[in-house]
Amino acid sequence: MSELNGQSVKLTRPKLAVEIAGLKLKNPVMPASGTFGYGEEYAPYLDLNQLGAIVTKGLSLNPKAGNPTPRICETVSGMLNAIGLQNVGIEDFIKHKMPFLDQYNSPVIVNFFGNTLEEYVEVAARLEDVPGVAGLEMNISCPNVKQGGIVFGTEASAASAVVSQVRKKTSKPLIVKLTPNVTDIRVTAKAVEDAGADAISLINTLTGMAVDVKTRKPRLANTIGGLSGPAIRPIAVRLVHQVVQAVDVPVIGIGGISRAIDALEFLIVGAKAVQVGTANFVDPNAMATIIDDLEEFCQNEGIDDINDLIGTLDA
Amino acid sequence: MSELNGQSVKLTRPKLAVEIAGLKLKNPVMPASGTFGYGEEYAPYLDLNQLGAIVTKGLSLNPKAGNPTPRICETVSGMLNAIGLQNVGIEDFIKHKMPFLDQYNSPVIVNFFGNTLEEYVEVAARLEDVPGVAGLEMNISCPNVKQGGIVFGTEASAASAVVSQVRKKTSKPLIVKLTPNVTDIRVTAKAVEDAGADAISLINTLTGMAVDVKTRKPRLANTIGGLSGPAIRPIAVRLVHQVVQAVDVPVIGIGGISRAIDALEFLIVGAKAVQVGTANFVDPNAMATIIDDLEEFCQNEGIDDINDLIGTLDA
Amino acid sequence: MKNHKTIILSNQEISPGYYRMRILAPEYNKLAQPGQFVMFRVQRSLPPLLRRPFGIFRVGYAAPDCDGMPQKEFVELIYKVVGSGTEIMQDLHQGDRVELLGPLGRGFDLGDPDEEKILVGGGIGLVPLYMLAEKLVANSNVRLLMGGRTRDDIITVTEFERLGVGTYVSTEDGSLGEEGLVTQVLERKLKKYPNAQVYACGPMPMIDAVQKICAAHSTPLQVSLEALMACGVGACLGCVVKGAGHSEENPQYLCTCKQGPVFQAEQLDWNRLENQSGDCGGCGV
Amino acid sequence: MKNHKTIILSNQEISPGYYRMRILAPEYNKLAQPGQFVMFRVQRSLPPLLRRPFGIFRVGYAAPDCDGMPQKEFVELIYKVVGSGTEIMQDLHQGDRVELLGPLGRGFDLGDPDEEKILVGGGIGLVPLYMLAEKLVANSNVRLLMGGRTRDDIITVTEFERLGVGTYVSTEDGSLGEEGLVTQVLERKLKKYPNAQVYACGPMPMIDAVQKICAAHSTPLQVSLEALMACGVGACLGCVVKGAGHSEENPQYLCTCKQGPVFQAEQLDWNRLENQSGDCGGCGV
Ligand SMILES: Cc1cc2nc3c(=O)[nH]c(=O)nc-3n(C[C@H](O)[C@H](O)[C@H](O)COP(=O)(O)OP(=O)(O)OC[C@H]3O[C@@H](n4cnc5c(N)ncnc54)[C@H](O)[C@@H]3O)c2cc1C
Ligand SMILES: Cc1cc2nc3c(=O)[nH]c(=O)nc-3n(C[C@H](O)[C@H](O)[C@H](O)COP(=O)(O)OP(=O)(O)OC[C@H]3O[C@@H](n4cnc5c(N)ncnc54)[C@H](O)[C@@H]3O)c2cc1C
Ligand SMILES: Cc1cc2nc3c(=O)[nH]c(=O)nc-3n(C[C@H](O)[C@H](O)[C@H](O)COP(=O)(O)O)c2cc1C
Ligand SMILES: Cc1cc2nc3c(=O)[nH]c(=O)nc-3n(C[C@H](O)[C@H](O)[C@H](O)COP(=O)(O)O)c2cc1C
Ligand code: FES
Ligand code: FES
Repeated sequence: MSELNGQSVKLTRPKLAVEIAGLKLKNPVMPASGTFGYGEEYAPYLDLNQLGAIVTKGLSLNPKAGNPTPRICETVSGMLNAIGLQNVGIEDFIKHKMPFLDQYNSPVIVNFFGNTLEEYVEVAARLEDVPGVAGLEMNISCPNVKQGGIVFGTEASAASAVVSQVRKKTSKPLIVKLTPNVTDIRVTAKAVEDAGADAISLINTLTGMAVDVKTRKPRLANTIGGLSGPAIRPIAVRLVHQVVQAVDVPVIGIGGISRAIDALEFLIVGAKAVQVGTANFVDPNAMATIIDDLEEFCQNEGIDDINDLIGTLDA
Repeated sequence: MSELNGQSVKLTRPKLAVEIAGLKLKNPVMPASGTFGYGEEYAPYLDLNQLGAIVTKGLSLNPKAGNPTPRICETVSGMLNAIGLQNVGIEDFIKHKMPFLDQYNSPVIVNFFGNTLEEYVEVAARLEDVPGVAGLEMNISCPNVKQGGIVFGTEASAASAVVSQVRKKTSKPLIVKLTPNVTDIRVTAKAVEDAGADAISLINTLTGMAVDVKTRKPRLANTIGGLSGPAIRPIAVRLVHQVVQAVDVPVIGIGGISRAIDALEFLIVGAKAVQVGTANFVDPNAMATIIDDLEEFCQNEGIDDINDLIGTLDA
Repeated sequence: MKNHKTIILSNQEISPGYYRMRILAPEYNKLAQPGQFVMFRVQRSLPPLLRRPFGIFRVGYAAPDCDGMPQKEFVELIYKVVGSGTEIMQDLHQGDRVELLGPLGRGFDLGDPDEEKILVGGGIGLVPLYMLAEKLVANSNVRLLMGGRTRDDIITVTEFERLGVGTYVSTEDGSLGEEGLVTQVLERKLKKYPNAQVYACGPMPMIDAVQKICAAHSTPLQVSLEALMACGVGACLGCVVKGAGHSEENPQYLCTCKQGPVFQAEQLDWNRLENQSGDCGGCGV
Repeated sequence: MKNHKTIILSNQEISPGYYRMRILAPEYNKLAQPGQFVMFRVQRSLPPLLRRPFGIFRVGYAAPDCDGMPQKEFVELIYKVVGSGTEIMQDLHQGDRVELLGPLGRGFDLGDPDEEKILVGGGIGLVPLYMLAEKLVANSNVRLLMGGRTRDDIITVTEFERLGVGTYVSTEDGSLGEEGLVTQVLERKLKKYPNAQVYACGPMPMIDAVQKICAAHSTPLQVSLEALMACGVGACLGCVVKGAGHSEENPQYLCTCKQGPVFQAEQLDWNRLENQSGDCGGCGV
């Protein structure tokens, strides 16, 4: 600060850095898994070094085919997807995708899932010594795969079991990503915290469906898919608000974030960081714009450090 | 049908009438509780005789003050409300509101709730002999009232208990309205069917929240409210689809319906009728337009009777 | 009360950030009462989802497009661009199709011809006072006390003057008229004209201050309130304010859209008038 | 590959329901390859939420607004109004701000100069063939077989003729050119020119039929496919088609946006090419 004409003028830029479970992020903005590929897809449009972290597409032990098409469908201010967790598998990722990501100084968070408890554990173990993997995000919530993660994320006991097993195999920061499709998310949140999660991210998509009224077919080949985008934001903000109050570990807010003021809602209710999903499709520069605008917001509001804003809801 | 120049031409208009739990509706379109007041508010804009049925604001034993303001807030393609079930109470309704509604030939469905099991039972009993009350819709799902309906709707055993008690006191068609804020809606749906519900309506609002990032206050005085409007339609269609497959009683679809093609999604997955909520605020003629357009759709698609369309999802 | 599917006749910026929109509105000259409002919908567009409430500034007849055609009945709105809805409105043009639900609500009581009439308007709160002034000038002395933050917020004052209304302008920054709050001026006028009726519309802090002053002078007061509205017809119960007799046991909520937007001061619970929309800052969807 | 925030230079209806939009697009003359596409965004508007994919019809330079100014690089799209997004597009005007992500995807392989080139376009599927024709005419004989349901669906054929392309029009209702399907014409041409390469773009049933005919004649075929797309850059995996080697155990999905939209026929699993967007009828949000 310096004084100029009696008015205090800030010479320093507001600090946006946050820390989550030991991960130091230069700002609280990162992509949501599955909406940013393996990073390389967006590298032509966005400097990945700008991001607080990079989060990969969800990975499984073996490559996964995913669902038949159509896999996506636009809905009012949102979209449904039933990609079915198509991915190249953990080995191919380590060999062909990770070296690219390792060039950047933003921490790389690998999102993963399994079809069985053992698979979860195996993937986590496999990632333990991979250079450049800064943290893990465990998806126990994807609604798209019939025998997949859904059982873990909707039952506290199953969630607890799989997280504690994975916890034993990894020394990396472990973020557990929750599904919103439950009666009381505080129960699952507490369960995964007690089982050893270092942080919690939410929300994954809400289960939804759309019908083509002419053909009378579901618009997705899989009938049911995951709803994301601006439409779901109020639900996500509520759930993050509830989880923040229920647990002590840091929380990452996700759901319908397209602009800085959307991200701010999550930060104010207490999320330490946010993930941007569907908005990347709409605007590949969305995250860069959000980061810039967060800085400007802090400047305008006289906030020197974004941590001073986190969790300041006046309710 | 008649033949004209070798082309078959329909002379009859498609039949839109449906029957739900003994209630004969001239078409499958009715207002959603709480979005149409006590009917009289919209009478200047819409001929209430056009409607399949009239559904009242939710009523309780005693008048209810509701929540502090602000009570509503627009969200992306939706709105949050925390009205808090403000209503005139059942006695005032019977005395001052019911005579107005009784002028119309559309069946009147009274939506009601209680803060205790006993209150539910008392309200249902009170309505038993009121002339003009064609059916009851029991709200076990409103998320706005802290000690209110929420417990009943999210626990199958509580839902079952309250529905079976009410069932004993009413001979009228009993529609039970479900909350979407549960892990598996099929469980509550089965429970209320077994407890004696004649029909099931869904969805009530999804719990949500929004924050004013400048003041850092929740946009609703109640912090949390119910999300409604076009944004939630994909979630509602999915839930109705699931419930239709789980139960044998007729289902009424609700959630984000603004146009005939929205209503058709619900009918195709198997709802026998639909309720229109938030769309009434946007356009007081919404239901009349939907009814007209449903007729036109059937005509264009060669459907003589809308019942031939219900539940014809090709999945 | 009707939902008109109609068109815009004109839409012009009258002061930075303030627009005047004229809309074709059959029957409004017969139906509209001073203080009533409309729910306005930008057609085919979403967001905004909900209609927006706007006071009726004026109704009238425009010259027909060519000889022999009937005159065009119109309603005029004046709006300030504050959020997503009004941002879209400012880009509308002549001929664009819109929807108008109205006229809605309860307007002003014209009171007693013998009284002095003092209208107090803050910023955009001036809007519903114009039609009121049109009616009042026939029988009473009418004064308009108009306040705003800066000179840009002082709108349509000359139009009031043309009606024969005495106008007194004040701005917080002194850029037009007297420097200070409109309530200062009100204090002075009430001393001078004890037999007055006050009509006020503006931001909630202004309304609150006006109420205190009028109560102190035992001057009858009518206020036009704003509230967040979804339906505008009394169905959603989103827009309520607490009535004078309100208590938790014996709730008395009044709908701003239906029992209002104009209330007699004594109808309301002034200790507990909660944050209305003005304070909420818009929903920023 | 860039996200341009840019403006529309013109937007005109060229046949009932078909529009040509010219957009300011720096670097497109250098970057764009025949068969590539863009993801187009109507700014500030929502819905539609997602961008819409459109083939690049043409790139070029427009005369500057006044002497001494640099020429304006543009890209031209041609689109058919089919749903919510294209309905909004048809109302856009010169000067409106839009966003353009591109040029995206893999375009056509120009093949061997000695071959006869046969382009098969169905309706709006003609779009990506124009730039291709521009390149091919330099070294090869190029024929365009253009099909549509009715004469309104036959667009820009004269522009192909001006390039020196031989054109053969067929419509299902016989309202222009030969009555029947474009595939009939293809059968005849392939008999006449056995040493040909075929390039096809159009509705899926047409593409399927073209593939069968080419396979029967052992004629090399490149197809440009459509698919529902969210990202356009290979990130969402929404737009996949099954590759020739695909099996449940050994999945081989190709991204239409990244490995396509142009594929060599032998890359694809023709028995299991699933319903693409054309069949889905749009999402009708
Ligand atoms: C009876 C009445 C008369 C009014 N008359 C006028 C007038 O003549 N001129 C004028 O400029 N404004 C008037 N207002 C305020 C006007 O309705 C709001 O400024 C406008 O709705 C803001 O919309 P927005 O989308 O631009 O802002 P946003 O902040 O994006 O609006 C989001 C939501 O908040 C609501 N909202 C926001 N502010 C208000 C408010 N102050 N009052 C009610 N709802 C609000 C909107 O309806 C919408 O649902 C009036 C309000 C009421 C209740
Ligand atoms: C690579 C590629 C190139 C294309 N080139 C052209 C072109 O040059 N001219 C043209 O008119 N059309 C072209 N299309 C089709 C065009 O993208 C759709 O017609 C358009 O997206 C429809 O949008 P809408 O909002 O009007 O329809 P809606 O049905 O309301 O669209 C809803 C959703 O469906 C998607 N969608 C609908 N139809 C298609 C489709 N056929 N292909 C892909 N997505 C679809 C939209 O992206 C959107 O997400 C192309 C499609 C692809 C994939
Ligand atoms: C196309 C698509 C693919 C996704 N894939 C994954 C995934 O592989 N793993 C995961 O944990 N979440 C996945 N998600 C969920 C997102 O990470 C995010 O939780 C969700 O989309 C909500 O955020 P948004 O509204 O910002 O998109 C996917 C979402 C979309 C739209
Ligand atoms: C302002 C408002 C008030 C409501 N009040 C009630 C109520 O009293 N009882 C009830 O069962 N549902 C109530 N609801 C829920 C609606 O009936 C409906 O289930 C929900 O809004 C979803 O439908 P929609 O998206 O069409 O609005 C209310 C909804 C709104 C928006
Ligand atoms: S705005 Fe709905 S009751 Fe007043
Ligand atoms: S459109 Fe997203 S991967 Fe092709």
